[in-house]
Amino acid sequence: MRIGDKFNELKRKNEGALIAYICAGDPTPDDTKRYVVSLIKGGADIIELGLPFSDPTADGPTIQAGIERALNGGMTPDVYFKTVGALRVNTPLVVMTYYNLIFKRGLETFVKDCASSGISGIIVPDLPAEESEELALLCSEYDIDLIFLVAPTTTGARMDRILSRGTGFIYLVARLGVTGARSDIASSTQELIKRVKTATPKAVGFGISNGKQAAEIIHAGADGVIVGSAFVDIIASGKDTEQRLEALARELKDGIRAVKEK
Amino acid sequence: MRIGDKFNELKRKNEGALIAYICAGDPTPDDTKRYVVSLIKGGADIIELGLPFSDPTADGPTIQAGIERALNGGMTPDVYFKTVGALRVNTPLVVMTYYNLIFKRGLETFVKDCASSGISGIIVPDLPAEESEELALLCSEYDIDLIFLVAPTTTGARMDRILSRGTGFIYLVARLGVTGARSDIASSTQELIKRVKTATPKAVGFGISNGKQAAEIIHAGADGVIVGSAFVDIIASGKDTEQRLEALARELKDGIRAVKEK
Amino acid sequence: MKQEIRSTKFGRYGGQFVPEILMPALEELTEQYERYRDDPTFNKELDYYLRDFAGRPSPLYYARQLSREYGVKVYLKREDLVHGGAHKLNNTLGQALLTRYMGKKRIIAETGAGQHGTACAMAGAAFGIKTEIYMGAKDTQRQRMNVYRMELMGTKVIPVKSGSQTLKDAINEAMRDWATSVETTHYMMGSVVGPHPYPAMVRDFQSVIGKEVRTQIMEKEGQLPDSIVACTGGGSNAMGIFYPFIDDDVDLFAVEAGGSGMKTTEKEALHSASLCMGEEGVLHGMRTKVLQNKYGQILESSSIAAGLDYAGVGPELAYLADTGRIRPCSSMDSEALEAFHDLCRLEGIIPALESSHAVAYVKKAAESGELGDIVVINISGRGDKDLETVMGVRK
Amino acid sequence: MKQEIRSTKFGRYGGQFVPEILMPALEELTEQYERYRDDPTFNKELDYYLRDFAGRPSPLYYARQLSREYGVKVYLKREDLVHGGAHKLNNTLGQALLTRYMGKKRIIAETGAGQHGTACAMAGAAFGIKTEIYMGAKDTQRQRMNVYRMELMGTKVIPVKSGSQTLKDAINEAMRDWATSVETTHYMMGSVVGPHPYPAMVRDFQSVIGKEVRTQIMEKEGQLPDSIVACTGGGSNAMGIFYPFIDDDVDLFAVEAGGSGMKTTEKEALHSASLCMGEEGVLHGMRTKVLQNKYGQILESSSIAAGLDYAGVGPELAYLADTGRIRPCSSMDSEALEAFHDLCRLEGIIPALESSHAVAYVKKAAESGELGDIVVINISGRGDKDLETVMGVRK
Ligand SMILES: Cc1ncc(COP(=O)(O)O)c(C=O)c1O
Ligand SMILES: Cc1ncc(COP(=O)(O)O)c(C=O)c1O
Repeated sequence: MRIGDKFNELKRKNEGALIAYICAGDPTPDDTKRYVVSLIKGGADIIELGLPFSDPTADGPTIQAGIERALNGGMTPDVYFKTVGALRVNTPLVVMTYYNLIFKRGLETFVKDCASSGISGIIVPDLPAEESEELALLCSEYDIDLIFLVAPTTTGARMDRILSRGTGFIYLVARLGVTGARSDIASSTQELIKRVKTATPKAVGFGISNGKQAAEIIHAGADGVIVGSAFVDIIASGKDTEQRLEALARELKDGIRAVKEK
Repeated sequence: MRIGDKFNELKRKNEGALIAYICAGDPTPDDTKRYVVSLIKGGADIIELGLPFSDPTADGPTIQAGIERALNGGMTPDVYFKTVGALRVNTPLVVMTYYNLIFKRGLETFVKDCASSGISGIIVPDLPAEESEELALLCSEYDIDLIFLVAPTTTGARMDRILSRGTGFIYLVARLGVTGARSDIASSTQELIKRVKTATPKAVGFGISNGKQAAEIIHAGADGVIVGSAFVDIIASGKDTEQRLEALARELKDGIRAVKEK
Repeated sequence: MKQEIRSTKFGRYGGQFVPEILMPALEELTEQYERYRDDPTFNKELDYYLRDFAGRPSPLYYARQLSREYGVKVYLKREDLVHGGAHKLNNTLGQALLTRYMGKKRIIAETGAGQHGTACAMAGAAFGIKTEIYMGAKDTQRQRMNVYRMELMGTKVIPVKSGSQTLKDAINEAMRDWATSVETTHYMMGSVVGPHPYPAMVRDFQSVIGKEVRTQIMEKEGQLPDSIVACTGGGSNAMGIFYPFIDDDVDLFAVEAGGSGMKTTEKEALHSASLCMGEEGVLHGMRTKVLQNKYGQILESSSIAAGLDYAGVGPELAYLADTGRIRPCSSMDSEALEAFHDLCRLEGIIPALESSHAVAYVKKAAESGELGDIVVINISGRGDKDLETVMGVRK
Repeated sequence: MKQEIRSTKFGRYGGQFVPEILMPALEELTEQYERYRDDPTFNKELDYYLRDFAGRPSPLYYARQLSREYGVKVYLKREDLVHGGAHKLNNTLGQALLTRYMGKKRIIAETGAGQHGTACAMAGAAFGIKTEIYMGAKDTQRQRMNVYRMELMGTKVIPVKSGSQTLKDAINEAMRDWATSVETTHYMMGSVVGPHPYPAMVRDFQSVIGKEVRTQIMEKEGQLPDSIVACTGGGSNAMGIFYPFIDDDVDLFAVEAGGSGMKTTEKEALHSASLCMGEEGVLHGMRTKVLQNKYGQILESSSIAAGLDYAGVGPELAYLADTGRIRPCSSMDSEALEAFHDLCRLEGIIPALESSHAVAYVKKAAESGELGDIVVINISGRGDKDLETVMGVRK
């Protein structure tokens, strides 16, 4: 399923999207398959699957630990595409990874592998718009969304450049910082949602961990919320993982649904 | 007894002098009194009694160790003069010490104390002729011999200056080096004996430890031999000290006597 | 000769591969650096600190005994005499001064063995700017003295307990900090690596080395040297001494750490020779040559010299290697150790193990004639920090 | 201004109180030194080594933050940047060069903590002269790293196992060696102490410090400083910076180690303040002020700074103190430590604990006005060697 279609579907229901991140292969590829199912059962609308990189400078300690577990569990790009290709879900899948893995595989090969394994979008946290031209061309050729991030510090010409290039959704970085669960929503986030003027859906990530926060985000005008560390934390604890992933997804989605948008 | 008288006496007997060094107070002042007696019994003609100084840079490790024992045994200049004053011997006594102890006591006090405790001569290894004028004047005033050292490296004007200033005897340093028992007599020593042309008796020290060496020294033209470390070694061992001191003195003196001079 | 600072690339290398959140900070830094780069007041002040605080110029010393032994005329550029004991301070002074000019109130950086951290601490103290250094928790234990040194100078050392608790994690954590503090904080990069403008800026600050060499060798020899040899980790001492000669007929040798051999496994390289053995990739914000496995995962590099132990290399060096302007080469741990001993014994100079790699290369290459007659070696630092290491491998 | 080298005395201090066997060597040394002292070739060569090998001139750094804190304008003479990390090399380079000019083939010296030994080793290696250093066996264990440093530079370190196995015994043993080897060997004295000509010669070699300060302060301030402050163990860094100002209206402060208090027992002093508290005596070949008991036995001195821990002091300093030309004073261990921390934190310079005594005196004396407005402090060395010590007393 295409990301745009999902957002349109939700829009029709007057509902915000829940985008759930976990790291593929954390702690094993088979676990990931089951976790994805739990998340969707709980209400996740889009699944972001991290492809683990050895030097994840844009991630917080929680996700970094998940990445390490995945690498130790034998996750590689080859295994990744096989694992993802085997998922039989009717939910858009997004790969999140660092540029070197894409670069090393060859940009075209990587995009082709995404397409053939049923991935709808790509997020590369260390690839700013300025360096993305080649990948963007390939993505449009293979009909894959290239999703960009904007931050509270993004302004002026850069903002325009990103908005003009981003497809699928725009990933709004909730606050100055990196991924990791926090307990309140900064006013800078609200401002950022207002500042990002685009027809592309806007999803807010970084630091969201409960239904109340999710509701605030949607209330502030976002089209979706992205939650990662809170899920990875559950995986790290290793207890009743599937149930708890589903329960958190449900809590978040309930929070989102509680807001009757626009 | 004056040093000159002793040498005259020996000269009449056609005999070389044995000058024996030990460190006063090593290991206690009372021991020293008994050791002096032993040395004289064995044949020592002149006794050199070290007054221990904390930083004896001109002495070898053997004598340095004796000095440390003496200091630990409570030897001080005050105790020294008391100890020496209590010796009832008819043998010239010479004090050997470093200049700072003399300087600190006051030159005149020191020389006076020597005179009143029956000391006939002073050797100061760190007082070269150039720095000795004041002490020399006092010595002559109190009728004490100021004994100077000459070394194989002493030449020309310096040699003349020393020979003109020295009284009692001239202390010839046997070889380049410091006190400590060695086993052979260097040819430089023989040369030095020839080079030192003076009416004052010449005694050779540094490194002499047995009768054979003593004989060689006398044979080479010296008027006396000075032995220190070999005696201090015996004191260090602490076994049958008196007997062994006496025996070594006897061996040395026998060696000396075996040479029928001139 | 001077590179346009607006271009973020050296050929296809370089660029700015960083999270969006840092992009504005890099833009600001680029702008501000461009503004002050040729500013006479800025440069006068920097020169003042380089001279009076850091002790520049460092001498160019003719190593008579070493020359005789190696069979080539060897001059040593004495960065070992710079305050702190290495070339590192040239850069941190420049960046600290820029921090002040930019009106930022805080400096952060990461450090591995502690060399760059110490240089940051010195510069931070000299300018009275609050300085905080991220350091892997394991490294803080291994390098207790350097931690103490930094703390003495008022720098806060933050032990990083995530991941492998080493340099890699310190970099991540420092980046995270910067992402949340860019408005008030300058991130101090320690070598000619990272996203633009760092590679160009650090190179410029380190170029004082090469500029001095030029004057000094003209004075001593009346001509330029035939070759210049420098060890290469990130590449800052190399670029610093090379750059002012880039348009001249002088051969430039970048000596990497050959470690214990030119082999790699899935996860590790026995060396740190990214220029010689690395493949193109993207790491720490830059496109450059990187030690990586077939999937693009970064390898753990290895070297007896902590300062060379890095899986990447400055993008400008990668570019200059491709164009043939510099000659990448390497010395092994054992060769560096031998050269270390040579320099100690023959000249009374204890070089850093990093710098010893450069000396070692001269030792083995002199005979072939490829270095020409007059060689300048950059002694990037002193070896006091390495005594324990060398002692440990003594037979 | 220049002292006639033929006179062995400074007033009643100085002289040559050594065993006869060494007198000819001292005569020869005096003669040779007199011969080369003003020789243009000798001085040109020495200047070359001071510049290219040792890294001179060392900067005179205006310590802005420290000045603000202490309330007086403080300039730091940066001997900490000299090769080896202290002023010691100025002297050993001079003596090593003289050794070569005298045609001697071997250098010996004693060392306590290892600073002078290391400086000898560096100079010995630089000139390719065989170097042997006597060191108390206990000290060789306590200062393992300095022993290793010397050995790396080809110097033989001879552990002295007699007596207390410390500096005192090393001096004795080195003297014994010299007594048997004078013909081929030069004895390298590490400070302005010992018999003539050492105090004058070492002072001359160290005077490069003060000469540079004169030029530098005129450049920076257009006038001479009001006062110069230097720590004083044997007194070489003090005489080196004082001497070129001896005829000027500049107050000269010789700061001794106050240790843990100005008390003494029969055998020990809690301090090392020979100028302040010592009495006239004769030690190590010179007449000077000495810490001694009522009988003239030398006391064990004490200081947190190994380089100041000496019961005597250079005779010229004793003389200048008597005439009122220099002002002897002292800083205690605790004060030196505080000043050490000040300089680290405020300026990013880690001073030797020795030098910290000078800083500490400025800290306490500045307020009274006795130092005037412009003060030069001689930072005689860097404090890397002292980190363990400082760490040990950290609360
Ligand atoms: C003395 C020394 N040399 C060289 C290096 C390597 O860095 P670069 O390649 O940036 O000069 C380091 C790094 O810490 C160093 O300390
Ligand atoms: C750094 C430093 N400063 C001062 C001294 C004291 O010596 P002097 O008084 O001769 O300068 C030493 C002696 O080792 C030293 O290492």
